[in-house]
Amino acid sequence: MLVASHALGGKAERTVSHIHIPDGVLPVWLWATGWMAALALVWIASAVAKRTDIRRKVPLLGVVAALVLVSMSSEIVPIAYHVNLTVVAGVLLGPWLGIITAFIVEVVLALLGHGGVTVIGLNTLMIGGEMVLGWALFRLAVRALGRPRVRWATVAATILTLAVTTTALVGVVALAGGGSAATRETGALDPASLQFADPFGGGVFSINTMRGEVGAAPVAGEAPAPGLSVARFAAVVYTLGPIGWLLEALIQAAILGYVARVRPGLVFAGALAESGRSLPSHEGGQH
Amino acid sequence: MTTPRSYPATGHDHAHTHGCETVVRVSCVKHAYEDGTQVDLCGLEFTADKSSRVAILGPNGSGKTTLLFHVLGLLAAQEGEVEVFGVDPARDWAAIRRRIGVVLQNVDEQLISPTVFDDVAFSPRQYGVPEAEAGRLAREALDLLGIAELAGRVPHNLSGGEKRKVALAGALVMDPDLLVLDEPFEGLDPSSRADLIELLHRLTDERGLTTVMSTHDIDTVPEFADFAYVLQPGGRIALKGTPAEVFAAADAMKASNIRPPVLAELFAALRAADPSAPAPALTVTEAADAIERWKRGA
Amino acid sequence: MTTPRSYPATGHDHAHTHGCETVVRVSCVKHAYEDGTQVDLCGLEFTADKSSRVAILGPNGSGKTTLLFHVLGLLAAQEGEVEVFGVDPARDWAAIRRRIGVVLQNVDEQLISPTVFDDVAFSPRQYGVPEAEAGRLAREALDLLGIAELAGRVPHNLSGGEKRKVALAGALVMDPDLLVLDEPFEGLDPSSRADLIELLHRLTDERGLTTVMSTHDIDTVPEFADFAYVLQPGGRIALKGTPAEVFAAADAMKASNIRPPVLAELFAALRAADPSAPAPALTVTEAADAIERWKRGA
Amino acid sequence: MDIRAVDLSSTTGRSALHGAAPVTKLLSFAFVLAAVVVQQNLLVIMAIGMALSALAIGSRLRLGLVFGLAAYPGIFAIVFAFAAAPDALTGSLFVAKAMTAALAAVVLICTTPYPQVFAPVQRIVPGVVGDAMLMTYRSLFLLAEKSDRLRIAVRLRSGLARRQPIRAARAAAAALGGLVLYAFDLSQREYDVMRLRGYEGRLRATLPHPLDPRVDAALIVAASALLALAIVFRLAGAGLTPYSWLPTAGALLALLAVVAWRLIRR
Ligand SMILES: Nc1ncnc2c1ncn2[C@@H]1O[C@H](COP(=O)(O)OP(=O)(O)OP(=O)(O)O)[C@@H](O)[C@H]1O
Ligand SMILES: Nc1ncnc2c1ncn2[C@@H]1O[C@H](COP(=O)(O)OP(=O)(O)OP(=O)(O)O)[C@@H](O)[C@H]1O
Ligand SMILES: [Mg+2]
Ligand SMILES: [Mg+2]
Repeated sequence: MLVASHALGGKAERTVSHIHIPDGVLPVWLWATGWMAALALVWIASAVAKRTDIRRKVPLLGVVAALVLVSMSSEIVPIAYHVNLTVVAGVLLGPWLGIITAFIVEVVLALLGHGGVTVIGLNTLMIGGEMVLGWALFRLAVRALGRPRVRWATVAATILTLAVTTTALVGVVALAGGGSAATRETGALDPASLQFADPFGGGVFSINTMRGEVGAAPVAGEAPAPGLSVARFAAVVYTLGPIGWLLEALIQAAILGYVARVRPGLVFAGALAESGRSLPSHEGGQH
Repeated sequence: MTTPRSYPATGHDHAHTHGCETVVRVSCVKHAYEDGTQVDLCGLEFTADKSSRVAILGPNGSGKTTLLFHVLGLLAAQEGEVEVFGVDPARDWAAIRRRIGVVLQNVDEQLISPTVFDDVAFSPRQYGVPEAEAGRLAREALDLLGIAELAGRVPHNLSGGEKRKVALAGALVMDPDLLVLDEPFEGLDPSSRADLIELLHRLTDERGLTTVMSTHDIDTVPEFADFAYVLQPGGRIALKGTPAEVFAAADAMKASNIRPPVLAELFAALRAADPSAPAPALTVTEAADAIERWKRGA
Repeated sequence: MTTPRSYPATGHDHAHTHGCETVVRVSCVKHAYEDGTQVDLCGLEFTADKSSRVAILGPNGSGKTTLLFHVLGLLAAQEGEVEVFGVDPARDWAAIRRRIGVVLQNVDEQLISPTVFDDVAFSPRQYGVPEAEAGRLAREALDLLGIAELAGRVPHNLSGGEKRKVALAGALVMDPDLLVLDEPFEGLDPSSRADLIELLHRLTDERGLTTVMSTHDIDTVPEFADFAYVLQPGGRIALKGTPAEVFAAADAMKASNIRPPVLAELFAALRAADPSAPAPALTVTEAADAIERWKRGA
Repeated sequence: MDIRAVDLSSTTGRSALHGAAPVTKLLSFAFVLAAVVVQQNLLVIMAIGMALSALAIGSRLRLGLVFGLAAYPGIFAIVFAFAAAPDALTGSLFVAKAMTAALAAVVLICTTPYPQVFAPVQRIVPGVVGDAMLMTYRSLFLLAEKSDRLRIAVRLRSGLARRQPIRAARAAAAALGGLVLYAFDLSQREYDVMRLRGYEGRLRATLPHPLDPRVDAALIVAASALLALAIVFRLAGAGLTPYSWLPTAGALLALLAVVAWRLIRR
């Protein structure tokens, strides 16, 4: 089945890192909960964001959301690999703005048909979680390793982040109670053939997990590949995932390393902390 | 399409007819950028009187944009003083912002709203002008620039010249008293340049608009400006005067790495060869007249 | 600092002394952009001979950049033919890429490395030149442009003019045979313009470099170019010839919305008033000479 | 990038659907989506899909774009169906549901400019989020262009280094680093501009008036009819199954009629 996905996946090069679950397949309670949790978080985040000068935040949010979208959907250099800038975005934005950005990104993707509208909530939690975690772990790692080792800090933070969010994904799959499928790309790894494909030639792959439908007949014998159980899915992800995480980590490390060299403040203090501009303090209530 | 090279740009006159209320004043402002680059806008004091058109000239990196950013309150004076309409723009921008229209260097990045109409209506809406009135203002500004038909378009599908006009409409929508332009001619073809100059002349005449602009396009300065300031590398304001006065100061111009306009050079060459040659004229028609007269006179 | 306005830019000569090997040829290429905009680069054939300096003129949106993109193989000819060094650049870019240096319109987007030195050394490193050699090449290119002291700086913090010089160094580092420049003078101050022109002249003379550039800066064309092509709106290549020939064709220039250089206008005005006025000269020294002679002759 | 093609389609299209009020289209989209989520009958889903296709064809959308985007989740659905579906029928249902829902979204976004889709949404989300959504639109195009140009620069300055993945990856990282920096600088400049122009919170996108209110009414009626149909079939369960070919046949006829109309009036 994964071979099939690959064969069909001429377009899969441009896929994005989030749950590809068609609308109307996940149990309603699950996606509805996801929506509510995401909306609640976005509301809290925007309330927090509003406490300080939002004029600086609105363009930054818009630009970073656009940055994530553009990097997801275009190859910068012809290596048939697109990056997923969640950790970079998290480092730039910090946790609260990260969540808002994740929400905007998911809404735009859903409108383009790239993800289901119903799973916007879950996807926001997933991507937002990656940003928040990436941000926190990066800060910790920088403190532990020192500023000169930004790249190492990024690698460590990215790998850990992806490990945790993958676990969360396994959790979602388990929660969905077998009635669902979740496909998630982790990089350049084909768990079916257990082959590490050439990331510069082929494309990006999906790791899929399937189980029989609740209340439906068991998986038919003629299915080309047997359904994976949550346990098997987890086993595959945890043994092979790290290679994909590493690749992702290296790219994000290169990017943050570059930015840290050119604009250290941006990486170490976050985009909002750096300011070469005068910030007129008392303005706004002028009417 | 009409070439306003023959437009009477006779310096002082204009400013005098409108009185000499000073709109912008920058006195010896110093700015150190984070990376240590120091820009000292000292030397002469920079002023712009009401209804005058002031051009800022200077080599790359001399601090023209830095000066304009101080006028706009985007940078706060670390030393020295900035006064625009009598207040410090970095501190009290809100008090004067309605009176100032701005078009910075990269117009693409200044169109922030999703459609042309929304972009032009941006400022009135932010200032709390009622929607109907804001719409009227936006349509008026679009008409002023002759781009009413662009209203519904999205900015990224426009050509460079169209984008510039939309940005100008957005800057003029609140009928400002002061217009600040950073290199407005960049990337425009000569006939669009001429159109833009004509428009600015019209606005000055009709509305008493004060314009401050930075430019590298020396040849348009005599056509456009009443006054010119010349910065030297490092920011020193070395020279001020009408375009004719400024371009006559060959030495100071050289210190600022500025080559005078072609006609100024031509007259300098003529004078070098023959001291009886006429005084420099900076527009084509004036120059042709002067040469004709000189020839006949001889 | 020296103003090369008096540089002999006497068209044909140059091309002839180097033989007439054609480096670039674009024959009636048509391109339809996704949104339906049609650019038909037909009319005359565009060619650039070895060691010639060719300028492409035309109003905004006439297709100058489109033409250059075809030369660089960034757009594939949907109709018509493009040949650079005898091959189709869209198909065989790899075969000719080392022979071509490019600086596109917005230099900001061409500086891809974290320091100036790394950026200039980018191409040699990508081509697998050993590190020591790549470093030497980069230093040479920096010296050539007189910006050795910028080597350690971060490109993003430079001024516009400095960025352009860095981009040029990056384009010249592999010692190309063909240099393609899209509006290289935009945002440069006049003296940097003059320096750049001088540098290009030197490279042409010393290394036999062929240069193709698009520009809006009409006044530099006579100084710089051996040949000029004029595009009309829609892309038609309407005019070719030496700058003097091209600027003499007033009607065609008008159709392309191009205002002739100041000196051409001055001579036109002189002739209108007095038919005995001399033939147009396009550089300041020539013009001064011509006027002097005319006056004495009269 | 597809986003540009989609934007072009929505901002330059001139069909009746393009002219309908954004709110109407959003509501209709919600109804159709609900119908797809609710429905378990393959034939009914196919009817909805065909109705949407008829709409796309009738509105002269670029079919390659629309169906390409809509097929995209279909790929994942096929994978899902292969593994999880107990039988071919259920498998097809998954695929049909995914593609129909995506088709609805794509038809919406290809006929409604992004700012207009977000303008109504903006009115119900917190200010920061709504404004950021509108800012994302402009930034998307600025960054997409920037990323294109960076790619061009890398190509011109090093060629396509497919055979040297390490070097290519290094260049890619540098280009992306440059993109991140540019993005940040862009946000700073946008901030400056917004400050200069008096930003006080709340960007606004004008909602156009519907060209023809009858189109809006028809849209809403049709979408609610689809939803009602879906609910009825779901509630009635097996009882109505023998008749489920009816909506499909109806939609097919409509589709054929639209195709014929398009062929005649090119
Ligand atoms: N954000 C910045 N950080 C560091 N240095 C800066 C910054 N902006 C400008 N500079 C430096 O300050 C000096 C003045 O720059 P400014 O942009 O004001 O020059 P300019 O006269 O506008 O030049 P140009 O004609 O190239 O636009 C230059 O040396 C420039 O390198
Ligand atoms: N990517 C694009 N998509 C659609 N149309 C385009 C694109 N690039 C250019 N065009 C259009 O093609 C025509 C020629 O554009 P081009 O950029 O070649 O003009 P130009 O002569 O370089 O203009 P300028 O002097 O403003 O740089 C213009 O009408 C322009 O709007
Ligand atoms: Mg500047
Ligand atoms: Mg161009």
